[in-house]
Amino acid sequence: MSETILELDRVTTVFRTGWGRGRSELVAMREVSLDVRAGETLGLVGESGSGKSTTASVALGLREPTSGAVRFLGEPIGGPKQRRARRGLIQTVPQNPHWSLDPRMPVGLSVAEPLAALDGSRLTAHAERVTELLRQVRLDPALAARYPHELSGGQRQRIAIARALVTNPRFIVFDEAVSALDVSVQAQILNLIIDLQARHGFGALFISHDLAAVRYLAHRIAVMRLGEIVELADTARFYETPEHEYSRQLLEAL
Amino acid sequence: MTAVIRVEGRRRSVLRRAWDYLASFDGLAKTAMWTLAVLFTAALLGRLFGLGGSPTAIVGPRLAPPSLAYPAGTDSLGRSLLPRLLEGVMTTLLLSAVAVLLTAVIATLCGIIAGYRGGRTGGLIMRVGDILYAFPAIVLAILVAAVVGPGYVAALCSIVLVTVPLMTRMVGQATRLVAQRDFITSAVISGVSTPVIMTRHVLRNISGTIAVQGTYALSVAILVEGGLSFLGYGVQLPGSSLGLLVQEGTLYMVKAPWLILLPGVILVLAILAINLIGDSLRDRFEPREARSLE
Amino acid sequence: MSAILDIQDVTVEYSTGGTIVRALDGASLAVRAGETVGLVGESGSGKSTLGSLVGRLLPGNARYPEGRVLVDGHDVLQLGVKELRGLRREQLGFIPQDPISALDPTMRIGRQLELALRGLPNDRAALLGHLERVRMREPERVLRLFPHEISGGMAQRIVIAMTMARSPRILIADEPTAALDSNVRSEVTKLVFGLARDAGTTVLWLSHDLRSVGRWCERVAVMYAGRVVEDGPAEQVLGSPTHPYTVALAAADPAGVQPGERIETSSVDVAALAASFRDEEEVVAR
Amino acid sequence: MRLLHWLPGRLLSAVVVLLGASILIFAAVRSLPGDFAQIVLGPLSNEEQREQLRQSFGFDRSLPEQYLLWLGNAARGDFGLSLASQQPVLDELASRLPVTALLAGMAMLVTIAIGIPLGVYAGTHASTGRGSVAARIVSTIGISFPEFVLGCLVVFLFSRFDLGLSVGAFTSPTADFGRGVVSLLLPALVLSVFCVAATARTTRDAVIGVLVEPHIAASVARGEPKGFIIRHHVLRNALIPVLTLTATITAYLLGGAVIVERVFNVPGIGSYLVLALDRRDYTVIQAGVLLATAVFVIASLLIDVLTGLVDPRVSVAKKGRGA
Repeated sequence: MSETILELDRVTTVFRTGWGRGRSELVAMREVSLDVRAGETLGLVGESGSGKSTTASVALGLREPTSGAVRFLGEPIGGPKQRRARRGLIQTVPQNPHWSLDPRMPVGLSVAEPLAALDGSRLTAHAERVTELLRQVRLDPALAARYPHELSGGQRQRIAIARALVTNPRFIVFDEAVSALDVSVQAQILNLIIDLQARHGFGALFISHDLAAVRYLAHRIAVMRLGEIVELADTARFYETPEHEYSRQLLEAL
Repeated sequence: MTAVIRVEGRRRSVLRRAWDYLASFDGLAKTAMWTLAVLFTAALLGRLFGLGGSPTAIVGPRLAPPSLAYPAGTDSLGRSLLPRLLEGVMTTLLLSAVAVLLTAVIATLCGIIAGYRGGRTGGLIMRVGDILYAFPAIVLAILVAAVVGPGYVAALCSIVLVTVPLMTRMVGQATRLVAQRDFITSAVISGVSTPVIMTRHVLRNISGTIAVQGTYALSVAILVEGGLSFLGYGVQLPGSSLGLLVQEGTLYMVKAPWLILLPGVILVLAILAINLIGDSLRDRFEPREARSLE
Repeated sequence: MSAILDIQDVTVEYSTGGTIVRALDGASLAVRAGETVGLVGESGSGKSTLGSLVGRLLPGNARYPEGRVLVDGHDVLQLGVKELRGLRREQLGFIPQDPISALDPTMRIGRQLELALRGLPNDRAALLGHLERVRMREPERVLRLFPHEISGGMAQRIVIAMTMARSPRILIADEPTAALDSNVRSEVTKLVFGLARDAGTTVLWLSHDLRSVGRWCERVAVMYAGRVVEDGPAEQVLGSPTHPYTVALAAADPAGVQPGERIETSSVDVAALAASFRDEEEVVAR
Repeated sequence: MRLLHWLPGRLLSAVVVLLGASILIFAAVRSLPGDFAQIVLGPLSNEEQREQLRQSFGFDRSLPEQYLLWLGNAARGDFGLSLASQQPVLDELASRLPVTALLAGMAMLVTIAIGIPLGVYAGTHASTGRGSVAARIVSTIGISFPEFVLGCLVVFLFSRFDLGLSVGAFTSPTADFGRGVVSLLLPALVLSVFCVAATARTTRDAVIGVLVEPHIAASVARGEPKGFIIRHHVLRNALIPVLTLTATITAYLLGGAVIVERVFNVPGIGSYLVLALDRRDYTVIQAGVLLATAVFVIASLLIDVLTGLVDPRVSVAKKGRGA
């Protein structure tokens, strides 16, 4: 069995807002446990408000959980200091193709940015590697000089994937990464992710409200509802015999 | 359209690109820019080559109406008004520009820190801004002038204190919008350091807001300088500024109306021009479509 | 039987800052009274433009160089302001994609419903009746709430109540469930089609999802690059599509793929071609 | 009331702002150059007399002590005696307050009565009419006219030509309200020009912003007539940013009053404040400036409450600001 990349161990996250009588608490994650192994994609499905976005920021080390442990490669994931130390090992492909890239920067430089952050080099020092990555995501390397608004939504999302891959990370979070795309473009991006994972062996957390996309590329599926994981199973098993009532509902809605 | 300009621009000189950029503004804004350019050039010529004569020399009869010899008439001491006007334009524009430059630097720094970092420092910055904002502009200005002592420094400090709170607030808001964007989160996850994120991503994406708010701050600056000098707390004699000239003009309003009309009109024109440029910049950076209800 | 909605060879262009973008390029569609038609297309295909065109609801920079749109025999593009308003009020109904933003954020639900029902009985009992028709839970309480206090599903029911109150002849629904959670989607869809059937309303259902449309509509029309490229009974369009774009679209849907199977993206070349040339906003410029 | 659940927090931040402003005012006034005792008693006084005066005003204590003393007294409405006139500051201010209040009130009335309709017209006709362009140019000219220039022009015109109203002849509104209003008509109009223009611009932008919102499109799609949509859906929504502006306008009116009162020789708080600064009348400056900031803080508090009633989405977190 391959190495465990990321592990969430009974993670609970509570949001507190307001004060005095107006104070309210919202449990965004309740005792969530999951793990992602090398070369594997864990799909996380849930409706809006189910807590999957919070799970994403916890898994990325952006938010500290109220209780429970988050381990990356066996070590506690820690705060901002540790984030600087393990930079390049975790990346993300965000949801909205409009805002996944800095609109004021040629996309080639956006792809180079994580590399430059590794050793403090200039953004322009990585042209060769950028060309290589653009080829890998099946884009014309000449597009590196373009700005995001000169590209289509699908192209922008490919650039975001190239950017996430440029440091050879061990773990990538895809946060609704294909949800805003048209079906025809979405299929290509899904296939691209599958191919790149086979080649690079990163572990992936693929978060989406779209069960069809998740079950197409995930090896295992976790279903989240009201902050809890109600079912976590191999994709094949999930198809055949969904155990939880809510999972069955989701499958029927397809 | 911007893309087209940029692609062509790569092969052209900086001057040429700047010219192209200015040429892309609408007619109203272009007229405004020309107005400012003419005012500034005339003032510069006055300063460098003594256009219109010396601002302090007594050259003729007192309160003479505009004529060939004295294109803008003479004042109560028999000084020609034209060179004093030119000096006033220079003082007002330069003083306001320097003050707004200071404001822009302070407000951008504070706004980005408050908007991006938030937390206690950000809260403190915003609170101090709120406190300054609670003072009516001209009251704050004369209070500062009284403490510092009337003069250029007082005018400069007042303008900065009056314009900083609002601009900080606007920069802070713009920063908060940018900070929520996915590309910032991606940069954080990639381990890009906070100062780099602030300059590389945040600053670039709020540059439009800074340009627009800076322009509006410039028009406020001229208003404040004028008001302050008018009340006697700004630029002092024998110096000259547009506000001071208007104030002088009030004394001889009936006998020599040109003394108040000329500086007054120039002051209004300058502020109007700057506001028009601000509007045009805003339309460019924050485009809005208009709808009808049919 | 003649068509209640007859779109004939329409071209729509938007002019923005000197450039002209063509959103519809000779689109034609005829719908008979009582039919349920699913209009399928991806972003930039022109389906939303076509939907809004039925009520001439396009932005002010839209031009109509060619074609006609007939609603019950009236040429929509030639109507005066008053007649057009009457047509929208009495004959047409629109359900937008994002229901919460379709409600006035500063006004309680009850009051907006009351305003929307202007000219019809709009006392409290009538309002409650309309909410019960869309199977709203706790209608009394909902009337007192503001739009930001209710869920997307509830908001969409309110919009549906407003729209169906006048029993429109034609209902244009633009991806009305896209912004909703999947467990509410089928309920809301069922509700719309149920109310439409009861009122004898013709439905034009806009969607990007070929399969879900096939489940609810008798007829499916597929749009691509500003035209209707395929049009026929649902089972025929889904079962044996003829246009290469429809074929590609059907193949690209991951929900239709068996476990372990790979989507053949080589067959999606048509869409890929389109995707590389256009953007959501830039549509099909030429 | 659930609508205003953020009010306690908002009140607290208003108090914080007011306290901060009071510290600032105190510090500023204490660092004014010149020895106040000498100013009051004249250059011929001896050191003993000056010391006595300092003691009688409590100036011999430490600064924080003085501040707390001043603040405590101010909270009870005791602002001390004017150094120049030896009269209670409160009385001096109170006798001038009605004039400035009437002036600002009249200007505010004009602002609302002209600025908002102008802005609504410009906004609803923004996509078509030429009138909108005209309204836009007029309002830009309006915000570009400093009131001291405009005021001087008005004084010039009305003193040179007989235009029905006289400038300079002031009647106190407490003595004769009607004539007081008439005598303040010109100053109020001059004061309102900037505010009318600023309100018109903000209203126009707000209306344009509301018109592109989907709920307006939904109203249009339901076939509702133009006037109906404007009355029921546009105005209410567009009012929100305009209300926020009103707080700024209040501050502007207070500041502008300083200049306008000076230009028109109106004996209000503004001209009194300038006089006090000239005379280094510490107690009056402190009280006057504190009064001005307090008016602004209270006004913006009221306006936030109003906004909260119009816009149910408002929360302190969302607005994220104090004053």
